[in-house]
Amino acid sequence: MALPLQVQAEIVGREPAGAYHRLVLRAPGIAARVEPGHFVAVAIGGVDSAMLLRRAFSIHRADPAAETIDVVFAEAGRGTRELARLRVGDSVNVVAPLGTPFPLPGEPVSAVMVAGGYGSAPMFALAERIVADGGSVAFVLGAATAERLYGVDQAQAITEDVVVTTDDGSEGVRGFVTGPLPEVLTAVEADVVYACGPMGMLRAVTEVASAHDARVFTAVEESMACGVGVCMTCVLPVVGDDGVSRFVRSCVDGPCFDGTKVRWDDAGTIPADIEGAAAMGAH
Amino acid sequence: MALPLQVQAEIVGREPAGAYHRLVLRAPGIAARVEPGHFVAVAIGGVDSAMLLRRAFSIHRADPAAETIDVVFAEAGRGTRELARLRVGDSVNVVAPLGTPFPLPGEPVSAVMVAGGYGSAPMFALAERIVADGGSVAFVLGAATAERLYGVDQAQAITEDVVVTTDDGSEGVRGFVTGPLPEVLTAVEADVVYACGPMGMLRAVTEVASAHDARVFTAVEESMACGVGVCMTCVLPVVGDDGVSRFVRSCVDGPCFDGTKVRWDDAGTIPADIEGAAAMGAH
Amino acid sequence: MLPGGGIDLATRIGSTLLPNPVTTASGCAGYGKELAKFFEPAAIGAVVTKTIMPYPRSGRATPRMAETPSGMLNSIGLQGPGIDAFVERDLPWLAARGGRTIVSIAGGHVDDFVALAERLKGAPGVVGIEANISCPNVANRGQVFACNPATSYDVIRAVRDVADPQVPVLAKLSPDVTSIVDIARACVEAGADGLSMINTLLGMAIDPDTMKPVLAGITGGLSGPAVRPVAVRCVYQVHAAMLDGQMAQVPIVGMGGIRTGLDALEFILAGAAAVSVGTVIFNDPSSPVRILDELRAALIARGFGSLEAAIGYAHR
Amino acid sequence: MLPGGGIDLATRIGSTLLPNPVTTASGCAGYGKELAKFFEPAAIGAVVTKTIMPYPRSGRATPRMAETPSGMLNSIGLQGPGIDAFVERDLPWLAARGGRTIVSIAGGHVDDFVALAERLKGAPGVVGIEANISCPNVANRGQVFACNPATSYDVIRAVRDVADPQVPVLAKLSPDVTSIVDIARACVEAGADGLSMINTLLGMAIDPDTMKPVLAGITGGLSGPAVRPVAVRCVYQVHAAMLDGQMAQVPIVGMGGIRTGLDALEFILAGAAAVSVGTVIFNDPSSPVRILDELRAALIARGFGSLEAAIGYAHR
Ligand SMILES: Cc1cc2nc3c(=O)[nH]c(=O)nc-3n(C[C@H](O)[C@H](O)[C@H](O)COP(=O)(O)OP(=O)(O)OC[C@H]3O[C@@H](n4cnc5c(N)ncnc54)[C@H](O)[C@@H]3O)c2cc1C
Ligand SMILES: Cc1cc2nc3c(=O)[nH]c(=O)nc-3n(C[C@H](O)[C@H](O)[C@H](O)COP(=O)(O)OP(=O)(O)OC[C@H]3O[C@@H](n4cnc5c(N)ncnc54)[C@H](O)[C@@H]3O)c2cc1C
Ligand SMILES: Cc1cc2nc3c(=O)[nH]c(=O)nc-3n(C[C@H](O)[C@H](O)[C@H](O)COP(=O)(O)O)c2cc1C
Ligand SMILES: Cc1cc2nc3c(=O)[nH]c(=O)nc-3n(C[C@H](O)[C@H](O)[C@H](O)COP(=O)(O)O)c2cc1C
Ligand code: FES
Ligand code: FES
Repeated sequence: MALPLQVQAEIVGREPAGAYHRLVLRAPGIAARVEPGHFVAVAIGGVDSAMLLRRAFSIHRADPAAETIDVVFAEAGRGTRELARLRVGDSVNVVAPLGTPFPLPGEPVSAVMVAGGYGSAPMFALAERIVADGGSVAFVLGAATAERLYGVDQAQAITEDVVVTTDDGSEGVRGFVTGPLPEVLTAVEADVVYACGPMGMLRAVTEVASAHDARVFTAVEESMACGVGVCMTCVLPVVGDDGVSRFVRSCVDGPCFDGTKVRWDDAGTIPADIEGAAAMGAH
Repeated sequence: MALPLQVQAEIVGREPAGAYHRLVLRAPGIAARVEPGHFVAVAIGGVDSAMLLRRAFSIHRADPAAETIDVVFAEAGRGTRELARLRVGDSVNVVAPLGTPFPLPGEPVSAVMVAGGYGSAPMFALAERIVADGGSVAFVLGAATAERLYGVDQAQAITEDVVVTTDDGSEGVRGFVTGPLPEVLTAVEADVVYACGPMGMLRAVTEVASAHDARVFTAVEESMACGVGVCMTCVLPVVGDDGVSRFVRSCVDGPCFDGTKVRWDDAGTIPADIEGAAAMGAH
Repeated sequence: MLPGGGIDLATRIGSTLLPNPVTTASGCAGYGKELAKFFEPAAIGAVVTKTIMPYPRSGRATPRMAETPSGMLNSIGLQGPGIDAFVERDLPWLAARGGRTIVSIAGGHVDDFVALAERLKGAPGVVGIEANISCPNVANRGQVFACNPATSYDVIRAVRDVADPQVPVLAKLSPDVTSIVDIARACVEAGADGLSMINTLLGMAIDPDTMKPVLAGITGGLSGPAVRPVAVRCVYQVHAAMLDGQMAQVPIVGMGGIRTGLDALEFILAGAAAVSVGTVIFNDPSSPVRILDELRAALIARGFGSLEAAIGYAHR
Repeated sequence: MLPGGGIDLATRIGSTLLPNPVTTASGCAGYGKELAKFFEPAAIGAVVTKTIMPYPRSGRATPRMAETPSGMLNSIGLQGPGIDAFVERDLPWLAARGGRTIVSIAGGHVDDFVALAERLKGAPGVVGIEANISCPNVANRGQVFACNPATSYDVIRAVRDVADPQVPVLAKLSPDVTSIVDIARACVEAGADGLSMINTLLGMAIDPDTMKPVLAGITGGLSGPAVRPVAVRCVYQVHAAMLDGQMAQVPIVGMGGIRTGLDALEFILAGAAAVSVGTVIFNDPSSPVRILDELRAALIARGFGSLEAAIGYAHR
């Protein structure tokens, strides 16, 4: 795992991106360490801020030459509302790179990138790496509405195989990404699927990919208090290599997990067979 | 008392002023209500701010035509640090005008304006009113250092009688305002003294003015939680017209008080003869 | 504000029906007059007055307050004019303005509470009495009444016995106890028509410059959004105990850091039938009516047909 | 950081001498390893580990946290690998890195605490045991041990009896009690070499969208700067009781919302001999060393010749 740095980052770029905001941050030392799937934890305000917890965002792009990283984010609540107010020249405290990134195939593969909304953010850099390694990629990008899609143009710059879905049909195929996905997997003879988006989508994509005998890696989005592995708020039930299920931290052991190891249906419960469940009975 | 308004004010001007900041706020409806000695209560941040309490500032100038008021403030702590970060175009929530302003003589008088540091802020508008009413004014402006003086130029534009003191002698007479004050009072045959500054200064000015048989009005600076008279945090022991001493609210009954009625030495204690002191014994 | 209102916000505390559930918290709205510059007292459910005692009280020395992260400390020491001046001067003003008044009372002895409740009989505009039992009990080495089920019971029983039967009596509880359910139960058994919670948490701050306590009173009461999670928990626990049959069900007036209509909703979902806005008034003097408007809109947006339908919804 | 340090920051807890007073709060620093990416564990006074129990524990279901104004709620439910894995895997890592470890332990029965203290005998790098008595007592309908002087006494006495005599035992107290002085006294009488306070306050939040409690565990622990005034008050009260002769004088480890060196100083002036940084680590993972530097500078600026001279200064 790459050693994270904590730095004061200057905002050097800011632009709207459909329903989202894109922020470019000059964060010395960080970009060179970033792999696709890493995230950055951004502090909201300074020492007098009422919002203590950092917000996590996938790193969209990292440019080691310019010492910049960028993120694409939705105004979802109080913290992101504050971030959306920042202007070029302001600075924010960031910790990055964090988390376990997507595993790179290391050999030429046929990969399908599936993403919902801003979930596509880490996918373009990943796709470029796969192509650079001699592989090929296809994209299935979905969102609720056309303006909630992100990066269709970036996908199209990488490959011709880009399928778009929207829940309301305002762009591309009406429906979920899992609609066209089986056909795409078959068409490109996919070896591996990379997915990022809401939990329900990741679960469904994992099923479809498994049915097609493709490997599947999913980037999850769990509420995180610390982002660095010390608080245990971000856990998911995951099956270990030893077959034992444990609550593992999505901030350090994830956010990128083998989708087939995550017990999607059991998230938010204490499965009876999870390690240490027995000890919970007492109190 | 003027009815206060609560409005979202836009910052239309911002400039450094020696050791202070001057902010010009467009606050519709407020300027026309302002009398010299009124203050404005400024909220720090919005609904997610960790700083709940408004900060009080004397209104320096009010321009009904432009619908602006302005304040001069020192970066003294967390809240004023935030205020100092605001830029033109930002907005802040303000409540004003608040408090009991300085009583205007209503007839031509010889007045001496005594102020420490930014305490001079309300004095220029007051002096102009006195001069407009046919009276005359002199100023004694003091501060710790030259850069902590405020508005010497504004005073000089109103009158030739401007005496400046600094604790370190970096400008004007070395020492406190009370050094030259007796001489000034005698020279201008003062009828009334208006003073604004730290508690110790107000106390001393009250003594000097009383010794010269001049009336004296002081604007105090007490910690205020609400600024509108509901919380009882801002009280001072003041002798009433009936001779009974009470803890009165400096936000509504002040900040401008007859200096001879304030029991300066007893601030921060419970004088035995204050109304209701007896009931405190029990618990 | 939504056209026509569109939802029944009335809420009942004993024999009093308030037109809506938003009140001001004791000590944060004076006796109503000052805030009338910002909104009509009659527009909100009720004004809960600053706690009044039998005699005039100077209150504590200054400094009486300190700002803290998302909150504040106060140690006012119940400054006030005493019940006589209050009944003659302040109450009539509010009543004339159409305001409904819940009078907060306190004393160092049970007898003080009794005398105060007596004196309020027939006073104009009084729709409730809130017994602030989070004040020191002289007979018990100054331990506050609300720290002990028995002393809480004694005060509430005595007040309920002597007060006008048409006027509901509320017990104002302190969160600084091992089990707030035990205190709540004692108060309900003593005849409380409702429970107000929470009062402030005991806290303090030390000035890093003087290196002494900031407040002249050394300790003070912590309030504001910082304490909201504690307040919501108290309301939820007591409402749960009522649903469990551990005590009779009476309305709860919830408070502690309410800043927005959604904060007020949180208390109502937890089990409060009404809410009080306290410290946030200092930040936003017109907040009680803003919060009422926001709460109304939030209830409508969630499909509730009435306030009542939302009370305690989080327990379902 | 000031040249040469220039001040003696050492602080003593029982037979342990820590080089400086800044520690990590239990549950906010894991077992030390993760934070080593941000600072050297040996640079601070000690690492207080996440509370460890006899057996592996899954912890509660998610969601386990909610952000609140200037604070947060957590309901982790003491997830952990159990004492064996901890002693074999985690402790040696910290010891090898030169870190001093205070091991936080908890159980549902007094026997659990005893077994844990036994197991820690001779374990590497352990400079203290913190008994987290703010956890539910199975024998007493799940009421937490720290809510009751007698059950607090029982745990601390049993741990003190069995633990390595060279290793100080700290009692970690809950603020959710009517009188923290009573609990503190019971712990000191039971042989506690120090007191850690405070643990989190019981709180909760309700999601305005789902209209249900945010936390899967319904209630959770409130921490962060929001609770600092309560924490400072607890430390001040207990230190005052020690000065009054109401109990023997033992060192206090103060915590609750420490964000800066001046916050740490506030606890020390109130009577703490050491401090723990908890929730703020989530905001600023390198904060323990920053706070240490700021505290050192603040002590020097105020003319203190040593940390010791500042302990309890606000009482003078
Ligand atoms: C690994 C990871 C990568 C992410 N990448 C992106 C991204 O590239 N673009 C983007 O727009 N969003 C991303 N998110 C989600 C983003 O973190 C949340 O939208 C954001 O935290 C919401 O904060 P808020 O203050 O606006 O909401 P609030 O509701 O005020 O947040 C309150 C608390 O809940 C947490 N929270 C709320 N919503 C979420 C959520 N969906 N996921 C996790 N925590 C949440 C917040 O972090 C905060 O601690 C990512 C989340 C994770 C965990
Ligand atoms: C009627 C009145 C008029 C004032 N006029 C001016 C002015 O024209 N220019 C100016 O620079 N300052 C003025 N002050 C002082 C100004 O309010 C304080 O400097 C400011 O509140 C400090 O806030 P802070 O957040 O920077 O300090 P912090 O230390 O973070 O403040 C913490 C709390 O203490 C209160 N507080 C701290 N210092 C003071 C103080 N000196 N007086 C009152 N409350 C204080 C704050 O309001 C806040 O509630 C005035 C104060 C009053 C009461
Ligand atoms: C300045 C101040 C004065 C208060 N005075 C009283 C009082 O006289 N009687 C009382 O019962 N509660 C008093 N309270 C407590 C409030 O009524 C309320 O219970 C508490 O502050 C929590 O609500 P809040 O966070 O909305 O302020 C006071 C609170 C503050 C901040
Ligand atoms: C996520 C989280 C987990 C915690 N886990 C424990 C724990 O396992 N044992 C314990 O004694 N205290 C635990 N605490 C309480 C802290 O150690 C500390 O007492 C409390 O949070 C107050 O300090 P703070 O405000 O600096 O966080 C935990 C706190 C948090 C926020
Ligand atoms: S967010 Fe703290 S352990 Fe993952
Ligand atoms: S500041 Fe609240 S009464 Fe004066």
